[in-house]
Amino acid sequence: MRKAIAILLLAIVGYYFINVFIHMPFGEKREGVGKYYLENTVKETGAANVVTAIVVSYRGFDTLGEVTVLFLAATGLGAILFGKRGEKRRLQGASVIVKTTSMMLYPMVVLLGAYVFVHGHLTPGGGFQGGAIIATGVLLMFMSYRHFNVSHNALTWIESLAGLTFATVGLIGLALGTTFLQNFLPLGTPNDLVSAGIIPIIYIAVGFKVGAELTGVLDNMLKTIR
Amino acid sequence: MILYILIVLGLATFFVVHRGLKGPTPSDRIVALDNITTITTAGLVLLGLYFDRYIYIDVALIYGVLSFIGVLTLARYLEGGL
Amino acid sequence: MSRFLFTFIVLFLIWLGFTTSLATAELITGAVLSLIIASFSYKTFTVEGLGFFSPRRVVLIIKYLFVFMIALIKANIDVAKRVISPKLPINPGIVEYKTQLTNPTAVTILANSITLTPGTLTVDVIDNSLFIHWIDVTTKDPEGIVREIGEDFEKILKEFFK
Amino acid sequence: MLYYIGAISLILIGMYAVLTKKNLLKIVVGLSIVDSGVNLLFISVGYVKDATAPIFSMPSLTADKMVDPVPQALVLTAIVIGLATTAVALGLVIRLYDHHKTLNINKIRQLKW
Amino acid sequence: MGVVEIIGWVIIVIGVAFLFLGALGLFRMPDVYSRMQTATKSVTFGTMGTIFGVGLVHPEWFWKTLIIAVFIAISNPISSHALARGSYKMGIRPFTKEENMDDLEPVVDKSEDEEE
Amino acid sequence: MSWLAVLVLVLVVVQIIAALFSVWQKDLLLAALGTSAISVVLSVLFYLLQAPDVALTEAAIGVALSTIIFVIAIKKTDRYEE
Amino acid sequence: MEFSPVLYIAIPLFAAFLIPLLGKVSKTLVKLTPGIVFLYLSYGSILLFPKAMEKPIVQVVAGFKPPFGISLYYGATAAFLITMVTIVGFVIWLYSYKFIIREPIEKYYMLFMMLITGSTGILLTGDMFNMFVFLEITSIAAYSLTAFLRDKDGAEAAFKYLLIGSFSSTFYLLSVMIIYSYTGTLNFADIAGKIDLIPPMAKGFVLVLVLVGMGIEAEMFPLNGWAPDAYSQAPSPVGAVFGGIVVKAGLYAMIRIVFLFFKTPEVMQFLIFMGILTLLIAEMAAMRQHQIKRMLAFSSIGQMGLVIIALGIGTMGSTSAALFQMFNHALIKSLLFFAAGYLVFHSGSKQIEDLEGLGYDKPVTSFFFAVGALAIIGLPPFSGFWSKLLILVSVAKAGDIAILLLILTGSVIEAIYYLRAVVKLYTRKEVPDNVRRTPISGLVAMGILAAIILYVGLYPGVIEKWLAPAANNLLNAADYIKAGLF
Repeated sequence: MRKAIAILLLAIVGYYFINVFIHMPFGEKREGVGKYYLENTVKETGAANVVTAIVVSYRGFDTLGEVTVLFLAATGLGAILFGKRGEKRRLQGASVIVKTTSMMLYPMVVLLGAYVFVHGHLTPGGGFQGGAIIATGVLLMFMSYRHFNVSHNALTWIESLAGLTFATVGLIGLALGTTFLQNFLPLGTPNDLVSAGIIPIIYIAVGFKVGAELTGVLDNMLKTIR
Repeated sequence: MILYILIVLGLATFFVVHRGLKGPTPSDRIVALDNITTITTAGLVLLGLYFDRYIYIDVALIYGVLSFIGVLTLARYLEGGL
Repeated sequence: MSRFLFTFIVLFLIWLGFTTSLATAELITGAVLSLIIASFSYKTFTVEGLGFFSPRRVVLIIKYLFVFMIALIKANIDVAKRVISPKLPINPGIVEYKTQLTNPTAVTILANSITLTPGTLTVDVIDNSLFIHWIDVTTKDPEGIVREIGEDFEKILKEFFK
Repeated sequence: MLYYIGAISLILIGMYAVLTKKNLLKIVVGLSIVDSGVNLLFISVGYVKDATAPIFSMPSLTADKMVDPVPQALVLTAIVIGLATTAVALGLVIRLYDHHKTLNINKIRQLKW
Repeated sequence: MGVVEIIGWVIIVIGVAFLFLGALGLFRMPDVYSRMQTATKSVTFGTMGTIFGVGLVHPEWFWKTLIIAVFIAISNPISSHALARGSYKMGIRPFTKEENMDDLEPVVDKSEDEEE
Repeated sequence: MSWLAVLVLVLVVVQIIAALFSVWQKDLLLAALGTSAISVVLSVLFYLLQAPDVALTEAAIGVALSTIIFVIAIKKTDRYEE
Repeated sequence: MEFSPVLYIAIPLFAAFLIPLLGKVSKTLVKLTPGIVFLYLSYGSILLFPKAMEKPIVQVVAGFKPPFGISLYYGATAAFLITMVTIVGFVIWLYSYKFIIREPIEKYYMLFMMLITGSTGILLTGDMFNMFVFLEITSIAAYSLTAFLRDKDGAEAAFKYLLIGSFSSTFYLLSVMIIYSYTGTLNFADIAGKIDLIPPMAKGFVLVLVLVGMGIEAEMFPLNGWAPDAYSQAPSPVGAVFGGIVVKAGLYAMIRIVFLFFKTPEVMQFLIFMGILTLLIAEMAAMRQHQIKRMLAFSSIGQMGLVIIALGIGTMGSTSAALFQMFNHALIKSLLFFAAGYLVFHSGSKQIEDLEGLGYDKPVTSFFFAVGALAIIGLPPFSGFWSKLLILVSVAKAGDIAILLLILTGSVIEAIYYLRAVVKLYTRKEVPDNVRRTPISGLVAMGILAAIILYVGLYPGVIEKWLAPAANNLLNAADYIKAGLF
C-alpha cells in the first residue's frame, strides 16, 4: 500500500521533472552572471580559479554560512552524542602492515590536504576539500591505532581561531569603510601562490577549521559506545 | 586514441561491476569497489590527458588517496576493528 | 632531531612533487607546512632518522626497486596467462612464510612486495611469520616457500636494516 | 541529455527509498542519493559544449570557452551541507538505536507520524 | 612525436591491457582470495603503467604522475592485505584442493586484540 | 554519437545500477558501499562535465568521508535490515 | 562604526566561534554571550528601524554590486520582523538562562544563537542561494536542539524533522536550480525582473517546489507533521524559538518569493485555501491534545494558517494585519511556551490534566499563562485582539463572508481549548507542597513579554503606524526590484 502510494507520487514528480527538463537546453551558453564572472574574475579578484573566486569572494557570504553549517553539525553531533563515550570492549587490532603504512602515510596525507587548501585559488580544491583530506588522514591513524587520541583542547582552539580569523577578515573590510568580506590586500599576479588578496587567507582558515571539525565529528562517532 | 582506451576501461568496469553485483560475499563486493576506484584513477589521469589540462591531475591524486582510505575502513570493519 | 630532520626532508620533497614549481613563495610555504606537519608526526613517522640517506642504502634502494620491478613484470605476465587460459589453471592455498626480519618496517615492505607481485598475497602477519595466499602452490616445504616467494627481497632488506 | 536522465533517476530512486523503506539507515542512504542526484543535475545545467573548466591556469584559455562556474560554486556548498545533514542524521540514528535497540521505523514509532 | 612520447603510449597500452586482464580475472576466479590476487595486483600494475605512461607522454606532468603511481603502489597492497585479513577473520576460507592445507587456520585467533 | 557519449552512457548505467543496488540491498554495509560507488561514478561525471572542483569535493566527501561515517554508524548500530 | 545590517549575521557568528574558547574560561561567560549579542543587535535594530522604514537599506557583501555579489535587503518588512526577532531572541535567552541546566551548556548556547541567526539571515538576504544556506543553518541547529534532551521521543522527533526538513531543502534547491538555469541570476530583484524568461510549465513546477520547500518551514497544512513533535520534545525555550521566530522566517521567505515571482489571483486563491485548511485542521487537532506543549504547537500552526489567509487576500489592510498578527504571535506564543515550560517543570508531567491546582500553588507563572491564553484568543485589552480584529475587518472588506465565518469558527475552537486549560489551572485541588521555584530570570522574561503584550493592547498605535510601510514593502514588487538592483 505504502509502496503504491510512493510510486504514484514519484510518477507525478517524475512526469513534471521530465516535462521541465526536456525543454531545458543542454550544453548551451547562457547569458547571466556566469558570463560576467568568467570575464571579470581575474581582473577583479586576481584568482585563476573562477570557482574559488566565486565561492570565496563574490559569494563569500555563502561560504561563511557553509562553514557555520559544518560547525553546527559538529556541535550538534557533539550535543546529540554527549555522554556516550568510553567503556572498554575488545576489538581486533590492525595488523603490523597496516600500522606501519598508516604511520608513513599520515604526514603525507596531511601534507596533501595542506597543499590542496593552500593552492585553492590556483588549482581545483580549496578549504573544504583540504579539510576533508586532513580529517581522512587523521582517520587513518584512528583506524590503525585504537589508542591514538587527538587533543580536544587543540581541536577547539584550531576551530575557534580559524573561525575567528574568517569573521575578523570580514570585519576588517567593514572597519576599513568598505563592505563585509571585501578584499583589502593587493591582488598580485594571477597564478602566483601569493595572489588573489584575501582568498588564500580565508581558504587556509577554512581548511584548518573544516579539518578540525570533521576530525571532531569522526572522533565523536568513533568513540561512541554501541 | 585515448577514447578507445577509455572504452576499454569502461568494459573492464563492467566486469568489475558484475562482480560487485553478484559477488557472493561482502568481501567480493568490496574488492570490486576497490578495483573500480583504482581503474577510475587511471581513467581520470587519461581524461586529464584527453582534455589536456594539467590541473586535472590533482583530482586523480586526491581521488587515489581518499578511495584507499575508504576501502581500508571497510576492510577494518570486516575484521571487527574500527 | 635526526628523525625530525628526516621527516622534514621527506615531506619537503613530496611537496616539491606536488607543486612541481620552484617559485620562492611555493618553497617557503612548503617549508613552513613541512615543519608544522613534521613537528607533530616525526615521532611516529620514522625510527631511524637521517641514516636512510647513507649512500650504501641508496644503492640498495635502487637495487631493490630493480629486483622488484622484474619480479613484478614476470609475475604479472604469469597471472595474465592464467587468466586468459580457458581452463583457469590455479592451485591456491595458504602457506606460512617464516621470515628472519624483525624490524616492522622491513616486514611491511616485504609483505607489500609479496602482495604486489601477483600470485601471492599476504593474508596475515603473526609474530614473524607471514601467511601467504599463493595462487599456485608448488611446494609445501618451508625453505622452498621462502625460496620461491621472497628470497631476493628478503636478502636486500636484511642488508638494508642491518 | 544523458546527464539529466541519470540525475533524475537518482533523485527518484532516492525518494523512493526514503518513502518506502522501513530502516532508518536506509532512509539516510536514500537522502544522500537524492542529494547526489540534485548535485549532478545542477552541474549538468551549467555545462557548455566543448568548453573547459573555469580555471585560468594557462594563458591560452579564454573566457568564452569555459563552462558556467556558478553552478559549480553552488554545488560545492551543497555537497558540504549534505555531508553536515548526513552527519547529524547518523548521530540521531545512533541515539535512536541506543534507546530502542532497533532500526525499524515501525517499532520505533511512539509519536504519531 | 618524440621517442619518449611513443614509449609513453606503448606503456599506456600495455598498462590498459593488464588492467583489462585484471578485471577479467576478477570476473573469472573462483574465490575471494584468488580474485584479489589477479584483480588487485594486475589492476594496480596496469594503473601504475597507465599513469606512468601519461607522465612520459607529457613530460612536464612527470613528477605528479610519478607521485600518483608511487602512492598507488604503496596503498593498494595495503588495502588488499587488509581486505584479505578481514575476510579471513570473518570466516571466509579460501578455495583450496585437499592437499594444500591451510596453514593459517590453527593460529588465526592469535593475532592481537586490543582493549579500547 | 561520439565515443565520449558512450562512456557517459556506461557511467550513467553503472550509477543507476549502483543506486538500485543500494536501495534493494538488505545488508546495510553493502548499501553504504553502493552509495560509495555512486559517488565514484558521480565524481567521474563531474570531471567529464568540466567541473574538477566539484569532482574533487565529491571524491573527498562522497567517496571517503560520507562512506566512512556510514560505516561507523552501521558499526554502532545494526548491520542487517529486517 | 555605523551599524550595518550585515552585523546581524557577523556578530553572532563571531560570538559563536568565540564561545568554545570562552567555555575554557568560565561557564558564566558562555551563558552571558548570547544575551549581550542579542542586546546589542536589538539596540542596533532599533537605531536602524526608522531609516529602513523610510527607504530600504541594501547592503552589499564583498563589494560587488548586485546581482554579482550577494546583497542584503533590509527593507521595511525585514526591519519590522528582524527587530521583533532580536527582541524576542533576547527575552528567550533571558528565560533559558536558568532554565537550561543540562550539559553541554556551551553547545546549547551556540546552537540556540545560530538558530536565531539563521532565521535572521532568511529574513535579511536578497539572494536565493544564500537563503538556502541560512535555511540549512536554521534547520541543522533546529534538529540538534530538538534532540538536545537526548531522550527517546526527542531523538525521534528530531529525526522526523530532519527527514521532512531535508526534503524541503532539496525542493528549494531544485527550484533555485531551475530559476538559475533560465534567468542566469540568483538575486531576488534581478530574478523578479526576468521571471518571464521561464516557460510556464517550469514556472509552475518552481512554484510547487517553493511552496513545498518553504511550506514545510512555514507549517502549511499537509507538511506540518514535524511541528507538534519537535515543539513538544524540544526544551521549552527552543519551542518558543520555533514558534516565535523560525516559523516567521519560513513564512516570510515563502511569501516574499510568491509575491515577487508568482503574484497571480490563482496563487492567492490557493494560498487562502491552504490557509483555511491549515487553520481548521490544526485547531481541531489542538482540541484533541492532552499534552500542553503539543496543544501549543497545534495552536501555533493554526495561527500560521490565519496569517496565510490574511496574506493570501493580498490587500494592503490584510497584509498589515497579517504582519501585526505575526508580531503578536511571536510574543504571545513565546510567553505561553515559557509559562508552559515551568508549569510542566513544576507539575512533573506534560499532561494538561496534571496542571490542576497549580494556579494557587504557583500563582505568578499561572497568571502569565492565563495572560498568554487570553491574548492569543483575541480578547481585549491584549494585543492579540487588535490583530485579529484587523484581519477580520480586512477579510470582510474583501467581501468574502465564508472565509470570515471559517476564521471565526477556528477562533471559537481555539478559545475553547485555551480556556479549558486555564480553567484546569485554576481548579482548586490539594497539591503536595512543591519546593521548586520559578527563577527570577524566567519571571522577568515572562514579565517583559506580558508587559509588551498589554502595552500594545492598550496603545495599538505604537505598532500600527509601522505596519503600513512594512506591508507596502512586502506587496510592492516594483519597488523591491528598483531598490534591490540600485
